Amino acid sequence: MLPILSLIVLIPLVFAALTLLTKTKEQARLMALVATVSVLILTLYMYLNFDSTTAAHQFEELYQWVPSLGITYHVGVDGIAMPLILLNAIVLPFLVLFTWNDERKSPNKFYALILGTEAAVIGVFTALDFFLFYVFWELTLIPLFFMVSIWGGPNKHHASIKFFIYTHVASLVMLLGIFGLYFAAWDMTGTPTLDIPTLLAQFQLIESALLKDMIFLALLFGFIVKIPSFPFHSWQPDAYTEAPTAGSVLFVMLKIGGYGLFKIMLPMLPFTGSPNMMITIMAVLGSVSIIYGAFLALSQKDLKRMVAYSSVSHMGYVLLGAAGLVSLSVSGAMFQQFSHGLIMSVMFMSCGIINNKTGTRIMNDLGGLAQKMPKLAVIMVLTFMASLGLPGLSGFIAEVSVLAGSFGNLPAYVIIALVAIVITGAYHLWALQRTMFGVFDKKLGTITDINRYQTLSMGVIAILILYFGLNPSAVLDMMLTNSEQIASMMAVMGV
Amino acid sequence: MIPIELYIGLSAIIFSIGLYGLMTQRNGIRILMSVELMLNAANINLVAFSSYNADLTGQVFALYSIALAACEAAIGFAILMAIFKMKGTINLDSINILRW
Amino acid sequence: MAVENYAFLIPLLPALAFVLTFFFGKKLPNGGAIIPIAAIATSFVISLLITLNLLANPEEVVSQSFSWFAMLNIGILVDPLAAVMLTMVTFVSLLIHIYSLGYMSHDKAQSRYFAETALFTASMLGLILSDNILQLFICWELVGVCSFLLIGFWFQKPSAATAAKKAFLTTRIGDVMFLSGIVLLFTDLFKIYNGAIPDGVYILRFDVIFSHIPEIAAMNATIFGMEVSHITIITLLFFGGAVGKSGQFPLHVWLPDAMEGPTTVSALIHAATMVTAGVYLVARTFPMFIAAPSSLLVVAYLGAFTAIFAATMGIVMNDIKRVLAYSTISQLGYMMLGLGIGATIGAEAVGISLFHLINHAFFKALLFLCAGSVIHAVGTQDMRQMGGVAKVMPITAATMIIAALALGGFGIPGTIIGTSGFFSKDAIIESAYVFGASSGMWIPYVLSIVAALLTSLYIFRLIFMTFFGKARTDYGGHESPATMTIPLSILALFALFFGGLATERFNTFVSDTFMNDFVHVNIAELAEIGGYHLGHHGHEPLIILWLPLIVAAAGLLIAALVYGMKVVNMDRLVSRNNPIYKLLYNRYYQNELFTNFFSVKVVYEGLSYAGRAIDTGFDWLVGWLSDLVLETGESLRQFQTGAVQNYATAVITGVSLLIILIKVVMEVL
Amino acid sequence: MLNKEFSFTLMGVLTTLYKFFKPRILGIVLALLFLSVILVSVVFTSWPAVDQLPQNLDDPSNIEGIGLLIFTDLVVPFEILSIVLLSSLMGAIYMAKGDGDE
Repeated sequence: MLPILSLIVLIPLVFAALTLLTKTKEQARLMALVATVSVLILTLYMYLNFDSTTAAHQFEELYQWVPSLGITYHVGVDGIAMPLILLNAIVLPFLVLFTWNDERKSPNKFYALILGTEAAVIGVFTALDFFLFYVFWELTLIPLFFMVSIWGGPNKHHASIKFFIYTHVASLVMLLGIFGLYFAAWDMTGTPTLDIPTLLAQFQLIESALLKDMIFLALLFGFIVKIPSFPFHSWQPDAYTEAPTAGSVLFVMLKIGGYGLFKIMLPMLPFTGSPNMMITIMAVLGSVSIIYGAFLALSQKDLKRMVAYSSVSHMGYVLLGAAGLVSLSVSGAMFQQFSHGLIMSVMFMSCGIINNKTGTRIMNDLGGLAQKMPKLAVIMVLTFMASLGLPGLSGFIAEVSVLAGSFGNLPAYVIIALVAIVITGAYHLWALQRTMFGVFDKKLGTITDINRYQTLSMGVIAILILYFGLNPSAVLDMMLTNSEQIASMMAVMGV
Repeated sequence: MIPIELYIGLSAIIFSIGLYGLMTQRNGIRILMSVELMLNAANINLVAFSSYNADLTGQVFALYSIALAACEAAIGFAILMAIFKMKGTINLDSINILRW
Repeated sequence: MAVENYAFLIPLLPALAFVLTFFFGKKLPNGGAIIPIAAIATSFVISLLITLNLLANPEEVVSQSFSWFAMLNIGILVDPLAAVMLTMVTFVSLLIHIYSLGYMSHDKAQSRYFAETALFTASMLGLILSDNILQLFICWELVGVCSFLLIGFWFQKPSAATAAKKAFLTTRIGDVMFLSGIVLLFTDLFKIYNGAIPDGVYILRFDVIFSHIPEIAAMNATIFGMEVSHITIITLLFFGGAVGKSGQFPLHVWLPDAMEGPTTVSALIHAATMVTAGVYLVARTFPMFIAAPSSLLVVAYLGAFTAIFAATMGIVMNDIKRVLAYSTISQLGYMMLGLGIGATIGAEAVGISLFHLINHAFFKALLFLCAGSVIHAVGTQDMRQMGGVAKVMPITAATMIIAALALGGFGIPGTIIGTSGFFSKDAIIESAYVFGASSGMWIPYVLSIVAALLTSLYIFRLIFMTFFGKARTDYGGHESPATMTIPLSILALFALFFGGLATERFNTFVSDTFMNDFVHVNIAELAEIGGYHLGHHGHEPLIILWLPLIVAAAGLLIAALVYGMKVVNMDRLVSRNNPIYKLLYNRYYQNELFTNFFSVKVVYEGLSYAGRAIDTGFDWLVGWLSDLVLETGESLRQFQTGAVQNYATAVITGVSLLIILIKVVMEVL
Repeated sequence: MLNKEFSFTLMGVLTTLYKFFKPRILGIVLALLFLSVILVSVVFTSWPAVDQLPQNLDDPSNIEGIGLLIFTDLVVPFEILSIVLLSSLMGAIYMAKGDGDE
């Protein structure tokens, strides 16, 4: 059978190298489009052949690599990874289309970095070996760093370095956790292995509760910074804001933090020394992120920064849902990652367009853009509504699943999140009012509507937001299968 | 039969003298000479142990080490010459381009 | 071909019309208005047929369910309650759409208008048809969004954009409460099923919810030291949602501002598609309310209070649309009061309240459309600049007077002669009397009677100021075209006769809505749980039957004396120096309190700036950490002298010390 | 160095000694430290007593053995060493030669 998983990682990598060699913008973007579309086709094939009734890994490939250290080349997808791969595969072709007519320096590097990010992120989602996992995990940093530091805004150097060091420190702590797990398991069984499923199964055999807690917390720290969650979010608004539009979208596609949470943290959770403490940590951070991000978004003057903070708020649902430990809440949290990726990418595209056309992102300087850009206005209103959790759009499914699922176990935190919903509505609408509605300011000059590539890319993603809002089962079923497995494990352990 | 402690003690003393020279001298040639001293202290040890273990390998390596010392001296002097050409001195205090 | 099978088309057709009009409307004449009109007309026909079928067999409700995701479903349910609402909404919406043909004919964004109104109607129809609480919530939110879009229809006006935002946010506070209620309900049901939901059981469907009411009622939570039943919390949260959507105190502040949209939109919001949703929600979940101790009392008291509170403000407003807006709030208060009285009269309350809802829809849509017609012709909304409009616009004036009579509640008790508002409002007031008589709580009854007086007063003040007397400014104007007057006339017919013709049949029909093959709820048993004692309509004293009419006539008389014939000079009262007038005119300073103080000062400037400060703190902390590392490196750098000898010295020292250390450690061990 | 004012006063001697030792004192101390470390280790190590050395008392020379060893067992290091020697010579000459124009 076709080694699809290796292909969807390799194709973008190879094409990234090829794109670097191209000379003109036309060649570079064509290369990028070919690569991303072929990944999309392969992913769709995989999605259609995916069995969502089983929680096991599918499309597995396993080769020995360094047997003496237990390193293997082991890839496979399950219901946690599949939707996220799908998300990346869907959004990236449209991201390339979105940037189709943009003028920028060294387009070949630009598209190569986009492809590199795609490969790395998908690599993280497919890896079933901690070695691979960590390599891809770190690999995501590099293209994004350059993305920000080459094409970023006025404050790009500060933002890119902050992002790099902050998340790199976090991944080093995570690496410590991986090593702890690896060596503790090696000690017990006598054979080294870095295989993720095996290690996760062996985690419960570790005797020292303290060691288990340390491993868990180290890994959790690595993931939480990447998500990002309060109080480790401060790299995120800077990086999201300073990045070019494509970079911001790539940041949004970087769902590896939450993925690690579901894939690695939750299976380990019931076997830690003090599961209840871990749940409390996650729930507190999640609910605080939700309300804190909402308040901060409300106080922002810069549109893109507001969107960045709203992202902090939304990612709080991921933590809260994961802490809910009911299949509905966990799958809701997974769905939140998926839907957040779709919604935020369009929101960042909108911000990018507004910034390009008017030269400012300060909301008080904007206004009345809907008169000049009706198409953008329609798409933007739709995505803003999705982002504030309007039913019928994908954001709502995630929110309501998380809230309804978690309430039984964590009522207090859910109430905090519910309060934040009003604030969420407020800042979204206020931002819309200040940018799109009201009197058009003549100072902004002549403004034309978005071009057809932008309309196409944003429109298709917006329609997908609607589609997944109406038919969440398309991805929610596989999430449910996996989260039921997690939840049943919790039930067995009596957590 | 001379006890091996004395050989080692001798070599240690010579080594320490070399060490002292290495640490305190400022002249490049003196430092190279100190290094030679230290190498030769090691050679004494090699020969002494070889003799005590009735294994000639150590003596062979002493020879190799002497040859290596020649290489080192040659390179060292060549570098010193280059430095002298560049700076007009072989006082190593002035050679601190590795400084922060 | 059974028409029941096509019930799902009722919301889908307008939704489809939305899509078509939105994308292709610009290319069609009148902004493609024909598409939504045709769609809604078809929906109306289907609803009407289904309603007629149901009238024959009230037991055979239409119910279809499809699995959606997890243990949730999408489905439709047409029981008597839904059927009458459907028919009313499609009918009123149809007339408003036809009217809009004329009203919006000069607007450039016509197609957007018709698309959004079609979606608005579709969401409301979806809300009515929902057979589960989550779907109801979804449509509920959609209704909110459509209202946001339509109130902000002229978004280039900053005041419109602000009003739209305010409407959406204020109702969203209620929505969050509603959502919290759903979340709690879901959790409770999940607990009842012990986490194992059998296949085919949709956990949030009304039949499942209603069948578990006793178990939910048995659960208790402790809040501030008080034992509160879960069902009370859930129903109060639901009612919170209804308060937001139906503009009850204190979340009514958005409704008067919602006038920024086109008048037809106001008509839609007030009559058919939005504010009635809250009443419908309480009616729909009435079995839960009646099982919840004290929830219904809250509903009754708050409804009665809102009725009089809004009416007082209606008296002093000079904007013709604002008077109507406060009148809507007041009338919604009546409907809530009617439902709250269910504490005494059981499911009959649903019938009474719904009856008022339907009648109100007719005459309030009529009032708004007439007002729109007047505004269209006169070009101002300020009543002080009108006067004598009846001469210019006779049809409009006649229909509006009919509507005013209906709102005031004029009719002869004991016969079927009377305007529609008379039958429904009097039913509520009489029930309030029964409630007072059986429970000893007379406050709702007193409030409702006073509110009836005020209602008559403010509506005839409007009539006299607008249509009679001399023209106070030179406005010109002419009668509206037929597309506008025909809907007015049709609505006027309904406002006049519907109440009298339907009163008996309607109440029994709707009151039986919880007894059919979908749900089978024993209201009496549930009332036991809630601790309510159901009574029956006794023989009220004759004065009770006549009192509403008397106060309405009194209101009319006062208005005629003051505003019509100018017998009494009000100038001294109507001045900014009069504290009561000032208080009323400034709408009890709610705007200052809610918007300027709470939203802007507390939430925005206080909390979110505090958040910003905290965030700066975190950023500073991270920055400090990185500076610390940098400075440490800076000072450690000094060791890098560049002199090889120093390095050699360090190596020697290190080796020696290391050896010593190892030695010592070995010795110790 | 000790020329002009050749004074034998105690103070003068001490000053001279101080001037002589001051830059060297650290080196001396460290060298002595290292020496003492080695000597202490040597003294406290119990060396195996070897009774007969060298084996062949008749012919105390072991040149032959060394030669054999160089060209048999240790021929690879020998070759490598020769290359290193050669290349270092070449490098030394290259560096010492300087630029061609001189």
